[in-house]
Amino acid sequence: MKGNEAFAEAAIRAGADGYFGYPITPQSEVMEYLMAEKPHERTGMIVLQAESEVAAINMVYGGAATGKRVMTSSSSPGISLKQEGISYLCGAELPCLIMNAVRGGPGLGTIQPSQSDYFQSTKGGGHGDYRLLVLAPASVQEMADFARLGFDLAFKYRNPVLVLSDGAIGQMMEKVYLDPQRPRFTDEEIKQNTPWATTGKTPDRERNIITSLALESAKMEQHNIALQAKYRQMEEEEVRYEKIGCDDAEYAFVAYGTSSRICQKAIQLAREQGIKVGLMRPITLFPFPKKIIAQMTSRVKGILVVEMSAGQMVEDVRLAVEGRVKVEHFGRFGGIIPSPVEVVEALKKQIIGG
Amino acid sequence: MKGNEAFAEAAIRAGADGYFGYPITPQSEVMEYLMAEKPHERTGMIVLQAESEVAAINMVYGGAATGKRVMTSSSSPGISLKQEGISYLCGAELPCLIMNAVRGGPGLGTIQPSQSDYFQSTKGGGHGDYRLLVLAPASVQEMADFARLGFDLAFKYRNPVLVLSDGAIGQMMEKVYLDPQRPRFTDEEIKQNTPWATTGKTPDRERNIITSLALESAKMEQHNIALQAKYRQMEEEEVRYEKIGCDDAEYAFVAYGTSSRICQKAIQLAREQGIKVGLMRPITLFPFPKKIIAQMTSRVKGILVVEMSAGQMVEDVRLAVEGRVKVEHFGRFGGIIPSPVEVVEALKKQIIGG
Amino acid sequence: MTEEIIIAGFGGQGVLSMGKILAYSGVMQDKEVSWMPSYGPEMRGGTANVTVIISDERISSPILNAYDTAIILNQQSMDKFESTVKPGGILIYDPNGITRHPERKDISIYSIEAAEKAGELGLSKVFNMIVLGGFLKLKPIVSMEYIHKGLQKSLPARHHVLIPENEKAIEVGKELIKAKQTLN
Amino acid sequence: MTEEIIIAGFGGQGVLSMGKILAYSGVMQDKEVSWMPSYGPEMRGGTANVTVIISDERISSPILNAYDTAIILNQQSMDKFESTVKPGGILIYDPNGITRHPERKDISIYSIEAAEKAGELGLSKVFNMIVLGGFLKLKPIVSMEYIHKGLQKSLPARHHVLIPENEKAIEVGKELIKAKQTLN
Amino acid sequence: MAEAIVNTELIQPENLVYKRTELLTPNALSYCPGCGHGTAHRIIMEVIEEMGIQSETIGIAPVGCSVLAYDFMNIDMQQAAHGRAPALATAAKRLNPKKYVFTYQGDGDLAAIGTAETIHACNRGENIVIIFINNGIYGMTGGQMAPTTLPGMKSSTSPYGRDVAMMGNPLKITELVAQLPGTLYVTRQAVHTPVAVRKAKKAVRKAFENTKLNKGLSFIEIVSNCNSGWKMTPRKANDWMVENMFPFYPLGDIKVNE
Amino acid sequence: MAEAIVNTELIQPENLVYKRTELLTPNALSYCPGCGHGTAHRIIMEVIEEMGIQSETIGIAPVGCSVLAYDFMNIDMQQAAHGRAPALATAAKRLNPKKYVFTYQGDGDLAAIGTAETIHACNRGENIVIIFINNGIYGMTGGQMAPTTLPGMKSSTSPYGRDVAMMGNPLKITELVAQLPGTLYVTRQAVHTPVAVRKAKKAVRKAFENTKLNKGLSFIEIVSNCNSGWKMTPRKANDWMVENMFPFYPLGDIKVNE
Amino acid sequence: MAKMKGQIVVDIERCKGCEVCIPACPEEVIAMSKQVNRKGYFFAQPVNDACTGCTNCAVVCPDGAITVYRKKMTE
Amino acid sequence: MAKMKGQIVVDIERCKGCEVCIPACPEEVIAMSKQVNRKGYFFAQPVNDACTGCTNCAVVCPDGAITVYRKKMTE
Ligand SMILES: Cc1ncc(C[n+]2csc(CCOP(=O)(O)OP(=O)(O)O)c2C)c(N)n1
Ligand SMILES: Cc1ncc(C[n+]2csc(CCOP(=O)(O)OP(=O)(O)O)c2C)c(N)n1
Ligand code: SF4
Ligand code: SF4
Ligand code: SF4
Ligand code: SF4
Ligand code: SF4
Ligand code: SF4
Ligand SMILES: [Mg+2]
Ligand SMILES: [Mg+2]
Repeated sequence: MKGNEAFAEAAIRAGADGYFGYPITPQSEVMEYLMAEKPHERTGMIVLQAESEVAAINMVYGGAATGKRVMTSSSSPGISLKQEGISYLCGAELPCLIMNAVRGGPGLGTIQPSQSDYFQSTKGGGHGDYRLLVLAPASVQEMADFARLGFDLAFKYRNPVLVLSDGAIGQMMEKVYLDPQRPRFTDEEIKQNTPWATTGKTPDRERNIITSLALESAKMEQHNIALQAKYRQMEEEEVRYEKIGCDDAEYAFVAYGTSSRICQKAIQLAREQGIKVGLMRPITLFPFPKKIIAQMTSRVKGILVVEMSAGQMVEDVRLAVEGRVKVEHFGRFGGIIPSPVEVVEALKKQIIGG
Repeated sequence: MKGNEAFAEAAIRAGADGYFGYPITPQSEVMEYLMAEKPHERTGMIVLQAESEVAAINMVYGGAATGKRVMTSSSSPGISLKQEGISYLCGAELPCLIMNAVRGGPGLGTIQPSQSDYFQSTKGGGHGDYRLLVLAPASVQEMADFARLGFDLAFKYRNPVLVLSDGAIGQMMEKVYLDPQRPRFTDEEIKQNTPWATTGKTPDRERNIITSLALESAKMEQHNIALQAKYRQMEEEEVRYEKIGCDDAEYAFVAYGTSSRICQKAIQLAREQGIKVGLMRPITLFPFPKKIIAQMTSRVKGILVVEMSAGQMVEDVRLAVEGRVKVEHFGRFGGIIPSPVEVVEALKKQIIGG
Repeated sequence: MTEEIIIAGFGGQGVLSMGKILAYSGVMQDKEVSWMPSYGPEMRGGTANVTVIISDERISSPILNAYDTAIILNQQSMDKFESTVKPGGILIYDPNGITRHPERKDISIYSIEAAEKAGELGLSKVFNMIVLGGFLKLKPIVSMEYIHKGLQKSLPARHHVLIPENEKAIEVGKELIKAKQTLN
Repeated sequence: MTEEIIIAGFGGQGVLSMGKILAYSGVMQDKEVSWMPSYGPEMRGGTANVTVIISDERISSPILNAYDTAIILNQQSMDKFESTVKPGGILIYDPNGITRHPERKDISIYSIEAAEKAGELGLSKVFNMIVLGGFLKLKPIVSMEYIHKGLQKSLPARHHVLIPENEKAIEVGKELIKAKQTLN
Repeated sequence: MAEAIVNTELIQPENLVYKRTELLTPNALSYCPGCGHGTAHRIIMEVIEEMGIQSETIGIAPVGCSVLAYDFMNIDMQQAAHGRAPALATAAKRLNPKKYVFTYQGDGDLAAIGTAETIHACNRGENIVIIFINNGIYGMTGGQMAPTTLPGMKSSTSPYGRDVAMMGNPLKITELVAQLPGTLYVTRQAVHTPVAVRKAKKAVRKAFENTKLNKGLSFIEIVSNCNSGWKMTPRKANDWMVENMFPFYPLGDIKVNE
Repeated sequence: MAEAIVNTELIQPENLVYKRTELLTPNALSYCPGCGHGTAHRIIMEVIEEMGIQSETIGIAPVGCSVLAYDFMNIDMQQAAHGRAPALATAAKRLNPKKYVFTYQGDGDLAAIGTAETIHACNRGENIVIIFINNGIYGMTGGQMAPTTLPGMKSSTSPYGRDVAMMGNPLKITELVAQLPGTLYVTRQAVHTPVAVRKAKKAVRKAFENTKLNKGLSFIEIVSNCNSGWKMTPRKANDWMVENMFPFYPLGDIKVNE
Repeated sequence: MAKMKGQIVVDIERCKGCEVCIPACPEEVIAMSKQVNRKGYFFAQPVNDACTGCTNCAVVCPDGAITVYRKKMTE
Repeated sequence: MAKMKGQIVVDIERCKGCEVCIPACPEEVIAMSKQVNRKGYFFAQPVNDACTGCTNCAVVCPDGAITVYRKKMTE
């Protein structure tokens, strides 16, 4: 199963209620898979091809506002178009799942895989002080797992969750274990779990309002303080990462998604050459595992951040490291995936030799 | 003259060829001023109210592609909608002027002034590895000055320039000196200065193509490398900042735009209390004056970053300081402007006492 | 010289334009000025206030916590701004619509029954100029010559015929203002 | 056991599906697999290639610099991938359309005239399976039983009638493959 | 002007013939005096009350003067991004097929930035109600030109009047959506006189009945005033509307399918 | 099938009656065999050549199979974001009023994501030419359903055929823009037969003449095949188009103002 | 013959003095007050007893400020 | 009577073998080759001398692969 298809299938099985999307390479398989699966017959899930990405993200808003599990997916230019909608979703505190199969930018760029939307994803591509909870899958299995986990975290925090994938993971096939079907929310469950949802004002409660507007600054500030508290809670509770070969490591790669897979192979190659290097793979990009990375600086002599970008996550690594050890960035970009050999060479040149 | 009006008038005088915008508070005065001024009669400048922000930014693209001096302005939600277009402009290397009168977000938020679009502006709200050259005015005078400077830098680098203003600066009136009218580019000048522009393929040259597409990753990477080199050149040549009272300072504020004005008053208040504090005001947010801030750490004991946000520029300050002195953030947000007294209190509590 | 003023009242009372005329007059007299409205989200109704600073030096913050003079035209603004007048400063208010009068002892307090007078004289449109007159009586920081220029600058050309009426209102205001409490 | 394979040729030659069947077969045999296409920007035409890894262990990088086996079906791919075969590895190619034959001495080289044979036998549609057969002859990493299951899994149900034809093609390929140079 | 004359005898519960619906919250409307938004709100809420569907209704209002509709309409409501209400409504309705979903949009919202969402929701024939308040101007943001601003009409971005050659023609989007097979009922109404209000209310009722019967999309334009934006007193604004807006935007049903 | 038969005597410069225009670059077109995009490109370039306006023309092609139009059309060209070509064209033309500006857009581009830009450029009556290639599908991205996909037609996102109840009706955007006062000339053409090509070329010529005479906006739909997306041979695709697309999208002029 | 007698009650604080109800009344019952309400608006009030309770004024009032009572009077 | 004699020249490498030109030819002049070109396409070729130089084939060829020559023949 391709990563994109695994994501789609897992979403159905996670009890998704609705998917709203617009075609764009390299993730059109998500909607294509869903349409072919007739989830409307399988589970009652709605799948709709919207007239644009802007419409799609606002459909997500309208659906999420009724307490449903809704999702969309796109690739870089389409995700840029969704930035206003994403900011609204965060402002109105609506749970939803968004997948970005990142391709090389800027502009129309190339459809080849890239990691150059890290800043957009983690610091807020839209306006205002908001954060997405960002999950970075590195395998087809994680594409599937993070569909379900994404929904669950989205509802836990009433916040959009972004699965930051790329063309490589989306197009790749690997063995994947899929969770069994989970039922969609019942109307009763929605009333229970999401009492804020606009499901129709019944006599037993006040009307529900979904909005991100606060005319008075004082209220808006209070709202922002509450949002910030939520993001701090995520930083406490949701940091996820994987460490590979770090126990005896003198050097470390920090890489996520596709790059982290390359780094795994690079570790093998480097160790064959007697270089003790490990890998720290952030799984959540926000919240970023900054404490773990800070701790690593007591052991490793240098860190190479490998990204398919001109250097974005490296800033978060540097913020965590605060100058205690050398942190360098190695990147290929514009749709090029670095090879394991290149990565080892970069480690030698930029960190060990440098 | 209001800041927004000064910006509009200065743009006419800087020889702007076209303005394309869509109303949104707190910057609708820009278009209103332009429409009232009939620049079409004054200089031949075109002013068009577009059907949306998305259309407006793409009009800017179409106009800039013909070598003209074109501009748009909006406020936070509208700027979010423009992110795809901005990424395209950067990818296609088109010069243009964009003004964001930031308001409190996320979502619809509030129309009150804010500085919570710093990340979006400086790290790229759209997709891909690109940078805007970001100018942060702190006075009505600078609103005027940066219209002209913005155009000039945009053409120097073939890159969009963002003027990151806010409602306060836009609505405020101050004395302002306006440069005299500069003529618009002639067709001849356009051929000369912007030989890449799509002005009609004449027999003496190959056809000109404006695009951000590169189907092959290798070409896309080359394009990205060239873009990165341009951004490095900006970092060499365009860093702008202002230092106030830093010579004898034991502490420093770092603040831009409206916050920097508050900090100026706070310096007076603090010095009345015997606290030697100075202000470092970044004028260019990208390129960020990181070297200057790094140098300051040899003298000051602590830095308070004052922003009307939950803490965004503070990351760039920390990246510059690399843990050498204490860096803290003080912010009010959601449309609230901190008062000078609050800022002094924060300095005492978070930096001096802390 | 630096004079830091807050003018606050209802949206319709001409608060912003009063500030604007003052600011323009300052510019005409070659001073540094700053005019900073706190613009509300609603187009109409609600309260409005504007900070005007007129100075011989470059102005630092256009937004302040404390003012030399507060000009207050409704109760909400009284509640909000009475406490922000610097000790020794001035508070001017129109008692019309005020239910709780100012109580501070460390500032000078003046009242100006401008609304009433404006009604009497058929000068409702320039109510705000009456208030401005009262202020200028106490703080003649800009001369009438420059006020005239300021009016010319801030009023659209088609309203220039109204300048004499505005000036008359200012004179009325100068007469009308009454000390409630002064500090010497 | 880990087998790292690149399959490369024209878009229309069934390169991706050959890899897919191999990968699915691996999954059926309970191996770890990875199938990673280098998808081109153009829908049709152009070259296509896919990296297939079949292993007993968890697979690290799905993208590689060097391969145990390269299966090459056009000249462009020969130019690009000949050098990426690991020393001691295998290169299989269909000489049809190849103008410059492989030159390396440190690898085993096999040719398989699949295009020609496919034309002869009217098996053009399963040309790629002939090539796969050749590979499986040399590297029987998955058994025919699991290839059958892999075909079932990767072909849409309406094409299941074609499975025997596919299997036949694989058998043809096993016969057809010829060593050009082997390392012992 | 005399003093108020009140016959207190008549003021008895049994004589009550008209009072403000309970489905409007007690909050004072934030609209300018005389603004049609208030009347439009009221008739919608009256219909919902009369149909007894408060607990089944989801309202969606985007940015515009009516952004605060949720402060006034006592039903569950979503605030939408500028122009996107039909997208929200599409999802809300499809995911909750038994609910009544309506949007309440201004002319800037529906016919400028939201053009694509409007056209496509109508074209898909979503089973929703779209209420479109056409006041020929961007009320909320201070009176800028709207797609529906009349030729020659002044606004803050057409200070010398809408110049059709430069700024384009007013867009009759209602006529456009009536062309689409997805729309069932398309009508243009007003709320400036008692007769108009009663007709408009009937149209709203019909629209919600269409939802009930699963018939499809109803689109109700209400030509309204924006006395602040037009810089007129409310009564003058209504007169001006009758004289200038109605000839260009004639009232009445445009499409009535069954 | 016999061998080629060539009368070399005839092959003389003086006998030349048709050759590929020089305004197409020598690059091989990236389109699938038999795709109408190539023919559409050619007739546009022939018109520009015949009118002698190469140095006065700016072409704009957004994303879609024709995103690489700039590789083939030997004129100055801008590549636009998906759906936004009319916005680019508006600015390019207004800022360069003496130039000829045209857009070349697919149905997904023009009638889905670009709906608002299309409607509003048409409504403003920009003095430009819009060429609209309607192949009923998203060709470039692999054959997804387009706004113009026919009822029952299969695509990768309507694998069981377009279900109008779920996915909405095909959108006849050309008929819609013809309603707008801003459009001058609106026509629907095809390029599958010699007769059709010659007619289509006349329409293109007329459109560019309209620009020349400052008359206003011309909108030319070309109903075309996407044999790859439709999963047919090119000849079958053309037959299918005649049988299925033309009844729904009838060829001919829709609006001809003067 | 039965005659309708009506009476309106204006919610003074809700009234914004827009005067839209005045031309709506066929019986010329409504005029504006001389005083203002707490928000500073002149407000509508019934100034004679000609009201028939037709509800016209109430249905056009944007602010829903008018309540109408009506009784059939037998002469 | 004057008769038109025509001759087409197909740019073999440009031809993609779409066959669209075949039904366009009123004289049934064109058929596909048995060989493929460098891109693997069968290509169009004139297979008789019935061509009248009407240019039909050329105007429908999406790839502009056909050049047409024509001469008036006097019988
Ligand atoms: C993306 C975006 N652009 C612009 C705005 C500013 N804005 C708010 S409402 C509005 C238009 C209001 O006009 P209309 O829809 O006609 O409603 P009205 O106020 O006239 O009832 C605009 C432009 C916004 N909030 N968001
Ligand atoms: C913002 C954005 N969304 C989606 C895409 C992906 N995309 C590229 S072209 C296209 C549609 C192509 O269809 P059409 O316009 O009909 O042109 P065709 O290829 O059929 O000629 C899409 C969805 C994109 N490039 N940008
Ligand atoms: S601005 Fe216009 S639309 Fe808005 S409330 Fe006032 S009158 Fe109504
Ligand atoms: S995919 Fe369709 S539209 Fe695109 S080139 Fe091929 S046939 Fe033409
Ligand atoms: S109810 Fe009828 S008669 Fe009575 S005041 Fe109102 S409009 Fe006039
Ligand atoms: S219509 Fe309503 S708000 Fe207006 S004056 Fe009459 S009662 Fe007052
Ligand atoms: S020119 Fe006419 S007759 Fe000759 S081959 Fe072409 S179509 Fe046939
Ligand atoms: S139409 Fe052109 S490309 Fe197609 S077969 Fe004929 S010559 Fe070749
Ligand atoms: Mg409006
Ligand atoms: Mg298409």
